[in-house]
Amino acid sequence: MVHIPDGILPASVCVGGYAVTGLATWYSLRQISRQKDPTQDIPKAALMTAAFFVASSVSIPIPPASVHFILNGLMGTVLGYYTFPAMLVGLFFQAVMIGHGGLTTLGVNAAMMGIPALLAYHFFRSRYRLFNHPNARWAISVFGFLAGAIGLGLAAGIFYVLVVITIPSGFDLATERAAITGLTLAHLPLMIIEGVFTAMLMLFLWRVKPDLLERRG
Amino acid sequence: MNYSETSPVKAPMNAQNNLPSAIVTPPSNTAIAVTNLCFSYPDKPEVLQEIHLQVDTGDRLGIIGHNGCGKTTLFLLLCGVLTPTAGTIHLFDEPVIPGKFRPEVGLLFQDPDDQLFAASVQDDIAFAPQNMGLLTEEVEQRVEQALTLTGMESLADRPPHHLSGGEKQMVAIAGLLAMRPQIMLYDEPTANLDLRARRRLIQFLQQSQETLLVASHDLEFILEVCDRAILMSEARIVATGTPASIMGNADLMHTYGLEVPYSLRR
Amino acid sequence: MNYSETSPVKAPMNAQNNLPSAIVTPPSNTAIAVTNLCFSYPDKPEVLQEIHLQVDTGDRLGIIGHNGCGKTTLFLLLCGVLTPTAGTIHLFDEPVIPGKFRPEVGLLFQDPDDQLFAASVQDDIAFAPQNMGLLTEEVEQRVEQALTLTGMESLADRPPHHLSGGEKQMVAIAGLLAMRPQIMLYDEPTANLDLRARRRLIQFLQQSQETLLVASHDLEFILEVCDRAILMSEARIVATGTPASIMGNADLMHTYGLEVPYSLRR
Amino acid sequence: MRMTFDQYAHLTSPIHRWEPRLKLVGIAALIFAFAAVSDLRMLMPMLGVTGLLFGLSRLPGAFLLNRLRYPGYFLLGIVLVLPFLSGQTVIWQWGWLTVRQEGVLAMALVACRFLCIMTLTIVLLGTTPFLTTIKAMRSLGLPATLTDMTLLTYRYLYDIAEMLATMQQAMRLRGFRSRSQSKRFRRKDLQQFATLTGTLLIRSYEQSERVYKAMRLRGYNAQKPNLDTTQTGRVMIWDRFGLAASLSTAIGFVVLNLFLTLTPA
Repeated sequence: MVHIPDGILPASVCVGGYAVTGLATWYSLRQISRQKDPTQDIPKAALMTAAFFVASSVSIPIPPASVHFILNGLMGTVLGYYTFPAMLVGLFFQAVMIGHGGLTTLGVNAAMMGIPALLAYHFFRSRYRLFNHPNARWAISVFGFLAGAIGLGLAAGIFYVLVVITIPSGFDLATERAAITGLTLAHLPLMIIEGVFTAMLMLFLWRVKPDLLERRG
Repeated sequence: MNYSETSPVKAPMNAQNNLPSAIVTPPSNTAIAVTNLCFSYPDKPEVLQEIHLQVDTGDRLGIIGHNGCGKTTLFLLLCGVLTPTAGTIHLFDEPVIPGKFRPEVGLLFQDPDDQLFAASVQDDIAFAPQNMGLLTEEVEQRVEQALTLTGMESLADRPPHHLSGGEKQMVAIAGLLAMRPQIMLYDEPTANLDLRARRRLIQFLQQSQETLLVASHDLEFILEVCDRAILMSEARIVATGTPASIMGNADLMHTYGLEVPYSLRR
Repeated sequence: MNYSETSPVKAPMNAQNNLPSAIVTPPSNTAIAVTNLCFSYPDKPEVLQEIHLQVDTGDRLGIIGHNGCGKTTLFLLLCGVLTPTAGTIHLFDEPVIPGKFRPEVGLLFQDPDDQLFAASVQDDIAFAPQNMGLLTEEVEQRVEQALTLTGMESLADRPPHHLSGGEKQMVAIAGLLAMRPQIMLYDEPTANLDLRARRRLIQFLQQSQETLLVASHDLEFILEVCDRAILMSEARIVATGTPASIMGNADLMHTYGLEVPYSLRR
Repeated sequence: MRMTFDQYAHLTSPIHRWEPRLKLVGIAALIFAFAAVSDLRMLMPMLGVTGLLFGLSRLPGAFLLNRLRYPGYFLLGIVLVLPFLSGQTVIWQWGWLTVRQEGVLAMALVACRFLCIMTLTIVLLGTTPFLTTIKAMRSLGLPATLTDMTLLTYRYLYDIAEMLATMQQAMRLRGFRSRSQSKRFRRKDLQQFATLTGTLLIRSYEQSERVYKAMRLRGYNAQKPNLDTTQTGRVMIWDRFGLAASLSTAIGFVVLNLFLTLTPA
């Protein structure tokens, strides 16, 4: 869910998406090449991309339905500057292997997932500035929850803005705005579940492998 | 409780039973009865062909053969992960239904990392009892018992991920024992152990009560642990007997590309 | 080209040299010279303590000891992945600089999946020669030669993912051989092999030309492949000698929790 | 998860023989030109060009249908409301159910664009071994960091998927309820999925550290990261002709579409 397929968006939006993603990726790669050893994190980012791809394919039964988590909040937290390159690569494989998204919408989808991911990352790190005990259990839980919920909520919001505004329709602006708000709010339960799941995951990672969450200074 | 005609039963122990034996299902001591079992993936050569196997309660059966001879597939069929293309499998006279959870059989994977994922050793061991719907006290009791049996008490609060290879394996075993299985399947249990952990595992298995099936390339290990062995090659069972009689038979071993273990050489 | 005083040199072969030997660095046949090597992670107990080791060109050295005795750490130090906390390491009289690529040493990892990272077998083998900046023809020639040496010609176009465990390992070896290393380090090479693949590896190693270091729990394997052995325990080298003299010494082996291999028992 | 898309890359057809870099540029140009189509009168030519290329590629029709099915359902889920909600011209009414012309046309436009772009994507990726496609992208200027990440992700995707499958199997063998069996949501279940996912991430992370070591020990470095062994084939006259034809078709579509939208019928 939350992948825009081919054919829906007009070419200008697709090109715009590539422009945003291209710029973000270019900036990320430039930051990466400034590191002491820029190759060091390539295998890490690549395998984590694969792992996130695989993890998001797990269908989790929440009766009566089942959900897939998009985990972009966690992905931003774990990958930092590699988030955009990782989104590009991961979404490329999702598009060509299982038909989630598409080649023309790759740029749009990467921006739609990547920007909230980076915001979630900065948000999760902001607890270092805000608290004396940023790694207390409750701090990780609360901020993990919010990072996950923000990641999904923003992505869903962008998704509906793009789809509702660009699909040729006879609606007026007010109707469209109402539709976007309504559809995004309909994601509240999903945001809560994604947040809870992300918080659980972060607590687990913090306990077993803290490097994953805090290696950048 | 259907009772397969083809599964041979040794000495049904229904002496205490006064009814005519023809109309009651005789309680048997057959732990595993496999009849005419075949398995293959679509459009691939057979992985298992016409396997007949009977394992009695308390038997310790070693399975030897090269990678790809079908050992792991046999284990996955026995615990209902895979569906046979033909043939039947009964555990304690009850047919194995693919996908159905049978706590009486435990499978130890080759890589313990594949079966450890909780945040602490005791959470991991509690996983199966909790899924079985047991009460909290019962779960705790089983966890404690499994920790004692495997000698892992001191590690109860640690994340399994931080343990050494040998410790991980004992925790994985503990996680299975908490189901109180009657049959344990061990897939290459010594592959990643050093000599000390291997020796500990041998002593542990020699004292364990379950019916054991052990697939291993470590022939000396099978000689020490098992009282029966089968040799598999290209999807079939090609020899059955005591471990020493099979592994000591130089002609047989060479025919199937194996080597007589040093302890049996003169 | 500093020449460590403490590394003993056997018969420097500079006969063709006319200059007074005091002012030239004598070419030596010492492949590895390790002096007073120590290693530990911050705030952790020592992983290696005061290791002295000299390995001559063409030697085949087996390293035995339990998991955690420091074998893998020693290998990682020898190829410059880790930085020693004290001591020096020279390969062919040239000090090992951590992080610097030395194509003359190849390390075989325990799990071949960790070192088959390219998308096809031949891309994988070509990886090192390309990084060494060789010309395309030279790269192709090395790939071909490595494939022939390991008998993997028929798999050149396959993705590593689909190979069997034994094949993966031979491809990983081929990827190292393409660097033309003079020293090969093997970390637990038989752990995941069946008997047939293990035998093939033994035959391969018996014919290989490089200086070998083999860390393994498979004592029989070391007996067949190596001509020298060291026994490590708790960060130190506790015994050196021929494999048979060390492994045949029941007192020594028992002291360090090991077992005399069957082939050496009477 | 079915994860192959280049199993027919070894057939022979004019598209298969097309030099990979030129094919990539040519078909990508068409794909973006099709994304720009907004006039209904362009749909038939678009379908025609797509059909022609798919026919030339000799890929099996069943393969195409199979790959279109899942994203097709997803797309329908998004656009199926259009005929009922969008537009003023009612063309059919039955009780409260109305079908409106503008909505139907909008749906047709989106569905056709989707069909054509997906089909061309499949033609592009299905007629070239995936590695060759990546190498072609690299020699067209894809940054080395992205190339290496793509190749490594591809290499380990299958391994990690297998790792997950094995762990899930181990969980089921210890009584974890499969999807069909669970009726009630338990917090504990979510917790267990979280530790499963976390373990998967940690194992992948640790493997990446070992992979990096192995790469460094075979000379991988910052100066010239190269997991790809770029050896592009020779460009023949027919390759250039194909590129010229597809580029001019793409430009033709964009120009004609612009012309048609500016001069309404």
